[in-house]
Amino acid sequence: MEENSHILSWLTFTPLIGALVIALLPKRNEFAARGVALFASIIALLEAISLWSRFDGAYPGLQFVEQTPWILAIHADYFVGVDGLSILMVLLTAMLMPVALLASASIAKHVRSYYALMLAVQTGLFGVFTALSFFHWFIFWEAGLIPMIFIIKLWGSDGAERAALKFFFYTLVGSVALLLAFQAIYLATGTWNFIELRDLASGGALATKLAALLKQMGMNVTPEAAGMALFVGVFLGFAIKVPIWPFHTWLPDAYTKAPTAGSMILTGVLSKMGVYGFLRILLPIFPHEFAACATPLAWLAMLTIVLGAVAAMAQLDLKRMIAYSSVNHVGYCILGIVAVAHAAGGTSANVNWVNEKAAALNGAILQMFNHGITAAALFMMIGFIEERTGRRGIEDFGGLRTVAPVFAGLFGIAAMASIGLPGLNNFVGEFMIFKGAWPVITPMTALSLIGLLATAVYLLTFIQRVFCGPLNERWAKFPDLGTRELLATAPLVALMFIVGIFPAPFINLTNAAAMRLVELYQPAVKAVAQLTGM
Amino acid sequence: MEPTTHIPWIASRLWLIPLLPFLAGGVSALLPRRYRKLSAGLAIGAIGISTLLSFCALAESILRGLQPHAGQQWSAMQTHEVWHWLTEFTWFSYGTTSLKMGFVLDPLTAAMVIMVSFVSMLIFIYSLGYMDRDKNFTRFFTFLSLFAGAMLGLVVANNLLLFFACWELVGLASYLLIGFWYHRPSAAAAAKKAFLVTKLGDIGFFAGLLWLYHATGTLQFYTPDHTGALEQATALAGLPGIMGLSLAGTIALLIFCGAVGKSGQWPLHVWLPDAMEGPTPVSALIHAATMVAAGVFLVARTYPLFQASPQVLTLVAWIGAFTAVMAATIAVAQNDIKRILAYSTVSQLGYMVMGLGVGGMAAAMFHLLMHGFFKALLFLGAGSVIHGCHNEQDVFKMGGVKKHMPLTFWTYIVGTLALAGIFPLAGFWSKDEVLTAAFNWGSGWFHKGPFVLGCIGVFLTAFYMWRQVCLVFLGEYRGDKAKAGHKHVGHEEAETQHETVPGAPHESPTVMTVPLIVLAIFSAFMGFSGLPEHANLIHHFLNPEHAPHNVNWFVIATASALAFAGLGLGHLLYGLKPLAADEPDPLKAKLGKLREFCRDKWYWDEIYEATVVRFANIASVVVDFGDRLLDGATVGLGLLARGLSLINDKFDERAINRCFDGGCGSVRLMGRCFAALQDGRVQSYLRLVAVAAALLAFWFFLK
Amino acid sequence: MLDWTIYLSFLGAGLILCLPREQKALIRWIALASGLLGLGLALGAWWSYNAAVPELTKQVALASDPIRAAFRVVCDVPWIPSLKVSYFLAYDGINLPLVVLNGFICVTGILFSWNIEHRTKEFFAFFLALIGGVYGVFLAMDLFLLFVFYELAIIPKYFIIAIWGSTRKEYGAMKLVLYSFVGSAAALLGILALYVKSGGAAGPGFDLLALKDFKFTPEFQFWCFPLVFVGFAVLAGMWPFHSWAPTGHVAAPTAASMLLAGVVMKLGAYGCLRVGMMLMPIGAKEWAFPLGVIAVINIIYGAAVAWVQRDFKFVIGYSSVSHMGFVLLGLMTLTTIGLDGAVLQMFSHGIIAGLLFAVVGRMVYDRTHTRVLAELQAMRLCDIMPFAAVTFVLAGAASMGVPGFSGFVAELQVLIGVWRAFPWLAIACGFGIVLTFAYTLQTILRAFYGERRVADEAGLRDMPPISPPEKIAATILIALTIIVGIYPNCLLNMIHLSIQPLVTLL
Amino acid sequence: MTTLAHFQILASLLFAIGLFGAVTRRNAIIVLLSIEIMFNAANLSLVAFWRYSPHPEQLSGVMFAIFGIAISAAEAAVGLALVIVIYRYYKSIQVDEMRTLKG
Amino acid sequence: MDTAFIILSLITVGGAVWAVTLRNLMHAVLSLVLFFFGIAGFFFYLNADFVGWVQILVYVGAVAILAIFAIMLTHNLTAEDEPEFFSLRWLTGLAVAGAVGAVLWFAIKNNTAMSQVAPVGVASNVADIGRKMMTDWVVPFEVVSLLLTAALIGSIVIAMEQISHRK
Repeated sequence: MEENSHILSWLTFTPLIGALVIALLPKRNEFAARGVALFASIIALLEAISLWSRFDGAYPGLQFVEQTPWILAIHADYFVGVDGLSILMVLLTAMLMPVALLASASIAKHVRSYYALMLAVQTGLFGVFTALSFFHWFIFWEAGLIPMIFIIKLWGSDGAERAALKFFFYTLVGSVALLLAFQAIYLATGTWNFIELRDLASGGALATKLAALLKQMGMNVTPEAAGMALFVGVFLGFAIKVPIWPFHTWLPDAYTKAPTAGSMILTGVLSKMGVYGFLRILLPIFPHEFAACATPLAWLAMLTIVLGAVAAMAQLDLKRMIAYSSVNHVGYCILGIVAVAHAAGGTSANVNWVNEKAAALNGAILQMFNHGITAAALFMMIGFIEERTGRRGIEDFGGLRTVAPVFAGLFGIAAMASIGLPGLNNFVGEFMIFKGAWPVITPMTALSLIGLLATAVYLLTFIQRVFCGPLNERWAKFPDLGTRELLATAPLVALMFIVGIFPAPFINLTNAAAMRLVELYQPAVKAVAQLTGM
Repeated sequence: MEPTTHIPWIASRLWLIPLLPFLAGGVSALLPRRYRKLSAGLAIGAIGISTLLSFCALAESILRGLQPHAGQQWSAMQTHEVWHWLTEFTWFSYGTTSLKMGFVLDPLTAAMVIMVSFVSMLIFIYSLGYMDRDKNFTRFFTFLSLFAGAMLGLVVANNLLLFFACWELVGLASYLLIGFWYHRPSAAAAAKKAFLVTKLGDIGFFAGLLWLYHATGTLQFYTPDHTGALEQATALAGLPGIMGLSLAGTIALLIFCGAVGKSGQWPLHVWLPDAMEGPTPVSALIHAATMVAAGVFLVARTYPLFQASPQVLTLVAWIGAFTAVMAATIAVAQNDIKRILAYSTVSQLGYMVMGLGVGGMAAAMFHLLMHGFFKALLFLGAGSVIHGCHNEQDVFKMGGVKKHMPLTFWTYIVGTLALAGIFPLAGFWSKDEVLTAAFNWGSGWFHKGPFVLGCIGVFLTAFYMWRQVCLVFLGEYRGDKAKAGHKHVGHEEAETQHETVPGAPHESPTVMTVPLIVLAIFSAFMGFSGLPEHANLIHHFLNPEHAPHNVNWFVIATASALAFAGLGLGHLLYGLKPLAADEPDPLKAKLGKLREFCRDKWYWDEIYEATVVRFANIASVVVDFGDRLLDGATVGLGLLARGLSLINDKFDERAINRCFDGGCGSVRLMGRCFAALQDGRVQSYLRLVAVAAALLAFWFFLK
Repeated sequence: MLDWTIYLSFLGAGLILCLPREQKALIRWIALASGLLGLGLALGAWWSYNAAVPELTKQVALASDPIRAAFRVVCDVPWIPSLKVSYFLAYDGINLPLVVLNGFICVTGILFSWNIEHRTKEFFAFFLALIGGVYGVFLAMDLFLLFVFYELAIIPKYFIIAIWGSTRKEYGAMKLVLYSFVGSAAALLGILALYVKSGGAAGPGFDLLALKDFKFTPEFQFWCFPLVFVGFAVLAGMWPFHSWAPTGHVAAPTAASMLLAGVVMKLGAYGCLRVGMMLMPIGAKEWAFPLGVIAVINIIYGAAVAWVQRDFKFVIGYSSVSHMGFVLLGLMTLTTIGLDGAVLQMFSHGIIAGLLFAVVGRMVYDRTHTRVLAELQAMRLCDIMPFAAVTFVLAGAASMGVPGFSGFVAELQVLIGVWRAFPWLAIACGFGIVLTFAYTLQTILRAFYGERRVADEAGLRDMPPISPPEKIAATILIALTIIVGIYPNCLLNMIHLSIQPLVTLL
Repeated sequence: MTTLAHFQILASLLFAIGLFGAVTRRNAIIVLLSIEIMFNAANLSLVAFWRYSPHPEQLSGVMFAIFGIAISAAEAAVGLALVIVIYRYYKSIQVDEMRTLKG
Repeated sequence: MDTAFIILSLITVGGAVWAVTLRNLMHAVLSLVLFFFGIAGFFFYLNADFVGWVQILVYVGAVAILAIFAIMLTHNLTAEDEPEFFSLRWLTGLAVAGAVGAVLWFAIKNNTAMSQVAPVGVASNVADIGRKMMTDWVVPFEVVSLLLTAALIGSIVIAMEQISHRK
């Protein structure tokens, strides 16, 4: 690990610089815009790889920290750093963006704006995954959102405006709840700093401060109730972003109507912002509240998984189907995270419980990464289909494997990864989540297994209807993947295999930080367990 | 890779056996379609080396069994000791612990691995001929290699997770190969069905795996320090599980779900007959010899868990027995040559499962191994017939093939008799073992039930096999000699065949017949490795802790008698007077509705269609609708806010602005009143001024 | 030196009046020059004050009169000694940002008015006179003087709107003037009461800094505070006295809209703070909750009404009402952070509202001659004037309170203050924020990103391109909101310095 | 004895008469003349005050009267000129018809 | 109250009343001349000789003549539509004049200073007036002279302009 390097700042702002360069390019020069965008994203990727190579997975704390005072009046710092919770997300963001840009060749109008906005989104994402102070973090949280609205609206398919607005308002309601809650937290503690807040929370000082504030304000509310209210506010912010059932209804529309690359980034990384919020903010800052709410949350996670997958079965629009699949897959992450906080086994002296929870947490982080790759690949390939045929209906195709065997094969791999086939990436994450969650929240985990089956049902139906059967003569000239498309697909597919077969390097990155979080949780979990007699 | 000390080199390099086919598969996956020979060569080479290595493993194992041990008499047959050669490695670490994986070489592995690799190799070679003209020849070998790798990996795994991973991969390979002729909608549907139905069982398996992992803290079957998952089975038997079972029983039950799915046991057997949509070598390899037996192997592998829970074993036995008979009855009424064999496979798998359930693990494994040879033989024979008859699969359109394909005929006869359990072929010995185990299971009708069902199954097996032999090989050729191709094979199918010229059936090429011969030899003689009582090498090898059963003449006699009865009845109905073309099945007249019931597979598909599938569809539609409602509700909230905003706007317009305008209006009105005074006449002003001044002054003075 | 901002504006106005009316270019350049000079002076003062903030912080901490310690006196000469009125100009961290804001709005307003051809001379003269008056209000530290400038600023407003305005311009202008006068009458009553109660000429007189040390009785403060506060707040668009704002903004020409929403509304809020709250802290405390509730109504009501407007400019007009609600709410929290936020919001909203009105009035209306959103929607302006679209998107984002823009920091602080003072209102504000996003986004999408459904494609293409003065002005304002959004220290430090001692009064 | 009051009451009476004429008559010339009566009444009052004042040497009343006369002369000149103009314009000097001041 | 006062009073009041009531304009002006003389008489009576002469010169000599010229120029010797006696107009006029008169009478009556007798030896000579006019009252004097000039020119211009217009 290294201190005093500005690599994170550089990483964050590299895409933004690219976006500015694009904005300054002459209007007609679309090729240059594409080139600059790809170049900037690749530079960012190289920076991320350099970051990764210097990252010390065994160290549980923050690395590459930069902290300087920023806004004195509200004690806001510029504070960035990465640890095991975020490094994979940074890598994922860096990696998906060049791929998404490669998949954007069909963008024909407002080319410069498109690439500039995509890069702006990337900066927002990097910011979210590296920021450690709420103020700073929230800027990027919202900054990623606005360009996305325009990407959906301007380059999306029919009805994109409605979808974009729905997406926006859902997220916005969450953000506002989040913001309000954090203002109250700041009022109580005087800090925006996630790390300080975590330490305060685990030491119980947060509750004390909250109580003091309430007393000072003369409010007739118990600190527990106040803490719970704040928890609910923050939870809402992330639950909508993730999304957790029943806050998910913005998702199918947004993912479906967005342009291909937009869907890729939305599902690949943007939805991870919410999960990351759980990891970075909700879990550490609200240990007692989270532990107390863990059972209902586990049910919600289960419903997200099962209902997402079951709803996907009913979809006739391919993109919508994969969108629902995204709901389902992100639900696994939440299941793993809830397992960490759940009180079951809290009173047991068995050290095994800690390991179970560590497994669940590692699994959740890995699942974020994996789903980012897999879902992005699926959306991208549906995008290829749509570019070629202009259609997305499941009944519109048939027998495409005959004319596009390579495409069919790669799609099959991605679909199998999504189904959770061993040897491919999703399996590892899902296995760890289930492994960790099983003993902790057995009924929900067991019911969640239905999700695995349902996933197989709709994805195989997809393959059956689109790629198998007699060739639909209408698409007899359907071209197989071109070089550019192969170039975009290959890294994702390669990663599916790499993570699926050798997950150790990835888990090693996250394990120390995950373990620390789990241990941090033990007192809260114990307290709640004693209270509920688990 | 950390090999434990003092184990043979093959045991520490066991991973090579699955790895080679995997590599072959991986490389040929990247090859363009035109590299047909390279792909096939890679696949066959890899599986050949794997087979050699498997031989080494078997040899080492047998030698290990022969070695003297301290304080024990020199007797290979008497070592009551379970032994494993283990290697382990860490897949990844998490928390303070790590997930270890490993490979095990023990008798079970050794026996299974040689069967799998050997049969695979033969079928690979056979496929060279069978798939010769297929344009996706390269892909076929890719998938076959993938399958072989996964299957071998499953066999050598010392870890339930690794086992599960390979288990899923064989499922994938099965899916890919059933759907190999993807342009046929039926094939694509069958592939999906196979994957999903087995996946259903796998969900249970996965749950059991998770539970086992939590309960024991490891997924290794065996560990050097004897803390493996299976080695803790006794401890688990003391813990509570669900539904009144012990924890061990619960986990065993869940794991058995996986076996039910993969091994085509009732109620998840429905996929296996449909899987015959795949090319015949695939049916032979995956859906007869190896993969479907993996379920049985899984139970055998995790047998300590099952042993810890008698209730689960009982359930296993009954499911096996029921499946054996049910599938046999269905097989009786089928017309498709491959479907008959498929139901036969289901039935035989039922025997194996029954064997497991009644405590005869070694017997079940023995039957598994033997079944692997003779069922592969039968399928390949059937493939050869289909090949020879220009893709005809309906047995009523065959007949008299004996004349044209003598080699196929004779090998097929060997397979048939072996399957029927005719002395001294392999099937006789293995089925006898299973039935003996069932017979010895316990007393009372409940415990004798599986045995009785097994006996019925023996009769039915012999009957439907002989029916098939008669219909296919005897009599005259009933097919349309002038017509090439097959009615339910599309025109593209034609290119998978050698010749499309019309004409009589013909013998298959050497590359296909050699495997038939080899398999026939094995089917005929392998049974001697499992003679009853002390000569039961297999039993001693696989299950040294339990003594083999004594010879039970009652069982032998009953089974043999029933088998002969079945053959006789078959010959009576079909052999004596060969059917003419378009003549209906004699059974139709004799059994009537019952035959229809059997022909329609007991309506299982329809039942599932009406229940499970419909439920899933309805559920998905309901959930989707619920989502739309939810969406509508949120949109409604937005509209509500908008409505309130409109009200606000009206308020602004009607109340606030009107107040202002009204205020201004009243001021103006007042102004108008005063303006009336201002009539423009100077004198009026003057008057006003005067009066005002007067009043002012008056007021001033008064003050 | 800062008093020269006032003189320069009036001098500029006078000089322009002396020029022949045909010399339009010269008139514009003179106006711009005087605006720039004023801005330069304001920025110079800002620079030196900002540099002195650490030093001043120490002095303030030690001073016996910390509020006065934060001040820098520009000039202080007796004016009407018999009434104890003096010509007293001074600035601290509260009014200095507003002076700077006025400078920027002046310069950009002139740039956005570059195309005015109708009675150019009078327009710029009135404009500069108005600017001078506003400078005067912000700088005056003598109540009498403050009031004189306050009234002085009303007159040119009327003429600018009534002569150069558009929709219902006489109505709008008259409404504005009436509201202003009624408000200022109430305020004047309060001011006179303050003067009399404090002893008239024998007491501290009209000197704000001296008056603040006079302890008015609580009973007096209880009735006088709302008089003064509401009197000033009418100009800040306080509900239900807000209705002049949308009408006035809509009727006004671009530069005047910018100035109205950008600066004039701040005059009211500034008066509330400086006169109402500083002089009558007890009254402020008594009235904090009801006025806070009204401020929240402002926020939600303004946003809700803006959401359903059909006229582009009305949306922005009501948005100003909504945003000023944040200022008033921040003031009513009576906490340091809330007041910090309120003052910053004054600055921030000044910039943003200026930008929004510039886009609506100058860039869009002057070219399309329509402000009906449905008609604009059919034009899909993002293809025709991308610069305007991007500007409006950025301005809209800033207006929504997207982090990274100045509005966010300000509203964040206000809301923290609200949490401290009235937690339940904070949740209500949440709804307000959602509504703000709703109308802003809807407006952005409708005005610029609709579906092209216009038959007259050529007519669209023939629109004049965005001119350099517009681009320069828009860039200045965008840069400002981003700079303040990312580095709010540049203003917050001085605001905080001056607010802190003020809050100790409360 | 003639007291100051006599003069003042007389002046008041004359003033009232003048006022009566000014508000009653319609002819502009008569109205003007009525105003002259009021002027004279005022002058009379002023001179009377002077006569009875404690400091007659300051001559204030006289001075006022002289100035008043001067001003009323000017007024009469202008007024009558206006009357002529009005007559030309309206063909009438009826004050009732002049209503441009109406609000 | 002596005889002179009574006579003068009767002349002035009578002149005034006739002036405001007579319908014939010329008669009204002549009554006014009578009134002017009466006032002049009062001035003499009050020892303000100079003012008296001025009164005669200005009013009788200038104003009355001007009025007569005006009447003749407007060809309007009789006011045709003058209000009848006891019309509403008369009554309001009476009321207004009465009210003002009453207030003045009331004020005079309640003032004790009004009952004083005229001091002896009070007189104004022209020299004193001239001196005063050039010292203490010089500014008003100048202003009034300016005013007179302006009025002179103004009235000429007003009348001229209209004449030139008519051409």
